[in-house]
Amino acid sequence: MAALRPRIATVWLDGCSGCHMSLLDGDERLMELAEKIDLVYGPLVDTPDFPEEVEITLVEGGVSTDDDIRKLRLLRKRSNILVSFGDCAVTANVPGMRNEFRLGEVLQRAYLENVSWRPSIPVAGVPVLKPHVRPLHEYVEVDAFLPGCPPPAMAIWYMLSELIEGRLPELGNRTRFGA
Amino acid sequence: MERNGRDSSLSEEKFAIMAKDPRWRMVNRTIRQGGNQADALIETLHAVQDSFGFLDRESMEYVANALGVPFSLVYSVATFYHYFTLKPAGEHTCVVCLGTACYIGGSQAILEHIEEQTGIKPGETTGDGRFSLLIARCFGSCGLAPAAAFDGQVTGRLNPQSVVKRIWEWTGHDA
Amino acid sequence: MTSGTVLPRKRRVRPVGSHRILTFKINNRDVSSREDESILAVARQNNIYIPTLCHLDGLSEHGACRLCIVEIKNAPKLVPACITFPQEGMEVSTCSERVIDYRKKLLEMLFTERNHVCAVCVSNGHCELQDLAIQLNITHVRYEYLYPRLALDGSHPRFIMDHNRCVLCLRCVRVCDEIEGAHTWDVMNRGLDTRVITDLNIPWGSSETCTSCGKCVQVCPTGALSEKGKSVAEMVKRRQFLPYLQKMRRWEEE
Amino acid sequence: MMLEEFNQIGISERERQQAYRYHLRVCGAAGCLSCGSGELKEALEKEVDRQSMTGQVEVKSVGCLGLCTAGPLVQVEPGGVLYQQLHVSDATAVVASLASGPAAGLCCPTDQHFFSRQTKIVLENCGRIDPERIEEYIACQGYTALYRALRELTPREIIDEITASGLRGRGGAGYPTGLKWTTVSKAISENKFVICNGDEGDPGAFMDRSVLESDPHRVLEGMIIAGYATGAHTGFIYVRAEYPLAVKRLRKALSQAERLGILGKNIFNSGFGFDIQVRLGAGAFVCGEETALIASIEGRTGRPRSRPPYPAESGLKGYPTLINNVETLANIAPIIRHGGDWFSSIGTEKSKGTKVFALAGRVRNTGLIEVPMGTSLRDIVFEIGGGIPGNGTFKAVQTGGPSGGCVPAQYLDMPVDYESLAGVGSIMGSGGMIVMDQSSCMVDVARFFMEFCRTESCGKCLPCRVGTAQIHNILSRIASGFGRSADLAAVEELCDLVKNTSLCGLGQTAPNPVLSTLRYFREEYLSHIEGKRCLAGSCLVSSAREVL
Repeated sequence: MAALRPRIATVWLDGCSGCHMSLLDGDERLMELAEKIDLVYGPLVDTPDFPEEVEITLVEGGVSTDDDIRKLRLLRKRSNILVSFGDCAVTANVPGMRNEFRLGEVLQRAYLENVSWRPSIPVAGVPVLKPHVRPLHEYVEVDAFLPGCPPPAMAIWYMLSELIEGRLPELGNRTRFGA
Repeated sequence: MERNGRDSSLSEEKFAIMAKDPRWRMVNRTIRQGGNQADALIETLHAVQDSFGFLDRESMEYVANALGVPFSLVYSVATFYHYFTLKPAGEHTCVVCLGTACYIGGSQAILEHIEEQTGIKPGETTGDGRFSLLIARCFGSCGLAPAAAFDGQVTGRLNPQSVVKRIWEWTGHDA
Repeated sequence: MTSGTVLPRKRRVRPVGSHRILTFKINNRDVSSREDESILAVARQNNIYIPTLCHLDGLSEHGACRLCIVEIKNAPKLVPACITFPQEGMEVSTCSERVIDYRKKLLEMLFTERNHVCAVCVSNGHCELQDLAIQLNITHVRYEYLYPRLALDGSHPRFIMDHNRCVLCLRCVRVCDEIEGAHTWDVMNRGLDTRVITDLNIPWGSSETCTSCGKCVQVCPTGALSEKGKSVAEMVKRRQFLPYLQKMRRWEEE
Repeated sequence: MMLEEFNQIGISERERQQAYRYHLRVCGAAGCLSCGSGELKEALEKEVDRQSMTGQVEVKSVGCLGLCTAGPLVQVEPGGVLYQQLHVSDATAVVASLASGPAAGLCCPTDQHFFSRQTKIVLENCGRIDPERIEEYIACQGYTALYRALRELTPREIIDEITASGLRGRGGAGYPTGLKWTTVSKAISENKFVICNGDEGDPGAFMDRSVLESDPHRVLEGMIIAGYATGAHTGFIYVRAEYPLAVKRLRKALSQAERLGILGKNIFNSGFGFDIQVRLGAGAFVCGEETALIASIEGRTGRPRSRPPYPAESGLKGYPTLINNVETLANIAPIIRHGGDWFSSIGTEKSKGTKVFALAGRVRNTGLIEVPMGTSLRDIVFEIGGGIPGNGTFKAVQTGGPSGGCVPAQYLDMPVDYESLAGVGSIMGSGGMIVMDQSSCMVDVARFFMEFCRTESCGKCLPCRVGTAQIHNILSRIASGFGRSADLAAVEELCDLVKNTSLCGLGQTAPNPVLSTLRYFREEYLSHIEGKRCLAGSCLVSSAREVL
């Protein structure tokens, strides 16, 4: 009865994709998981647009551009449960390390000072950076937080199993900031 | 918290030279009156600021040695209290009162107008060293709000234009 | 009480160094204590957990982090267990809903103050702040991060000071003053601008008063003070020397 | 000094004054000085010489005449005619008027409620005596209370008198003064201290400054009596360095009192000795807190420590210490002179005596006033204060500074005392009273006070250090139009946290201005958040389309 399987999406904002890697670290459990869920959207799936109705969405990464905010708002509207997935989503973490500097300085450092071949700050075709990278919950309501850099595969597994069973899991004792 | 002067040869030397400096007389008097005790630290820093206008590294070292208190403690006190300044002020100063009555009376607008016209923020001095802008928490001249002190003289019932005019008289207005 | 009080003819004097013993309740458990023992000390003796951060056995109490707050029956305000002393018949609660709620909020607030990026911190996995977050079950921070711009002082040949990780517990200031006796550390400014400093706010490496004993590094609960050469998650603090040194210093004084 | 000798000082002073036909009292308090009363006094002296009235007219500088808004002020005795907003050029007319009758154009009507509704105990000598001459203070019964206390009363009797008077601390919290004195007097210690807290840090308050500038000896007298009653022999007066005139006059008063033997060893041959030192503050509001004040007098940073032990048990240098505010100590001499029962006959059931207020803001008569406890806010703002200038409408009175709150119009008829103010979410505080009209935005006022607390927080305890900054950030966001609908709940939650977990009074009361404005002016907050509009029109509310 495939129709009863919960539709799950994963999203990758400003992060390193390490959290997605950790998800894949579930090894043989992934097979088990695949039987229980429908993965409808994400970097692991070839779907261009975020689907209309999603049961659970895991969002990796902090919010650093207007584009991110737009995406986040849309997926919030279309998801029943939104999970802040990993430290970047929960605290802004490493991407947020630029927050104490002015944006101009950051771009200068990254694209001019540290580049030897045709240094230039990209403007066309890239989303405009916000002055600060911020955690998801400063923009939208978040239902569950799974900190960790990355969150351990076991914790992800536990969280998903609970969510699939319709329970909001207690995660504080399964992972931690920076784990 | 009683400590003896510290045995740093460098500081010891400096200490001896400064002890003879006539500018330190008033400071030394305060130190003596306080019985060379650590609890006279604030009084002593007041005395230093009165005679030099600000507290520099050397003077803080001197005070630390004279009273036998740790350097870090002197710096801690000097930066905790906002009356003390570690930078020399400009030739002229304007202190804008930001007490409640003055704030209600529009001192924020005065401050913003000065910032706009002089290009400096509170705590800063103009490039030519002629003028420093400062803010105060309350002069207690609330009856005359909004008030500001021009070179220490409190003047009340000000408006942005009148204040900036006073400042131009000092700095000259290149308009 | 201005009239009618008569001084007793003979003051009852207790032997020097003796203290009254009293009984009171922690979490509905009867406990007994000397009057000069803090609620925190008594709780620890009875294996009752109260989270702490600025407190460290062997140093004077600072009473500033407020994480050890407890509730006392019929007292309007919450009090820090480290600097509050029991009274006969007092009823203390260390884990009421109200206490837990405030503790969590306080710790979250602490996370917003500086740039605590655990993932890239030398103390990751060995950090008291991180541990507290786990113990208090904190999965995210409700308040806005302040993202202050802070410096890192690497001028000392052996140690590093990173203000991004500092929680202003002032253990470094206290250990340097009380145990090492150098008072190289103190704090400058006030409010949110408070920073620990060495001497007259000079680079640590050029301090003439620092003995490079490293006690400050070992007592620091986070990665604010660390040894050079340590990479992410490699900094493990050793501070077993502290209660011993404190005892020896006291013995010296007596 | 013997009684005859002491009485003689007063008698000669009165004789000296009676030799003049006229007295011109020029206000020499900081307010009028900054409007040029110094130059005015010189001009008047010259004019007296020019009109050949030397020897007939005494021109003297006196303390605050009260109506700061109309400065510089000059009062003429006999007759009591008050001249206002004088210019140096008016000197001729003023001196000429002594013989010819009041110069009409310059008069300030003295039959207005500003003067008639006041009851002066603390300010009885303000505007009457030259604060820089101890003789004038003595001629007005100064130091007679001290003489009586030292020679006729036991410490116990003095404390009983203070307790009977019902006097409560005028620094803000209203702790019973008699009880405080009793506690310190009971402490057994070889050394005790009396501290006068003159660290008037509330922005918008200048009562203590005015008392110290206008009648410094009254405070000294109160301190010496306090020392005798509690068994202390050393006193400290902690004054803000921002009040140079008060410091100068205090130092002068101290040296005069020492010269006459009123300070020092064996005062009035009683065997009791007392010394007073002035200590300067250096710009830290938190030093008004007792333990921070003590730390500051000990030369350290003014970071409070946890109480107990209270200073009455372990204060300055670990010794029992009595800390009273300037106004509290200024009430002591009159209580000893007239008795505790007299004092307790003034005021309300739980708040006795009078209270000095610094009336400022959007009110016609700004200045220093003293009214019996229990006077209604309406009387203070509309009768004494003369109402709102222009076509303004009253919105609120802010009392208690950064620890207090805004009292809205619905409580105008409330009697002003400790309990009623606390009941409506404010506090008596030290006596700053800022009147606000429709042009004041309450969100901005709350933000202003939170900004104050944020910069004045000593930084020791976490909730005050970070909490005030967090609250301030949200308030700024609301004021500039970027508020979110969840912000009000977040602010209230933060306020609750800071209030309940901070170490000292600064943090514990810092949320008060926010909470009281949220309570009475919630619609203003909502209008900023939802309507992106400032009802008072004072905030630069962004017409932000997308609110992030």
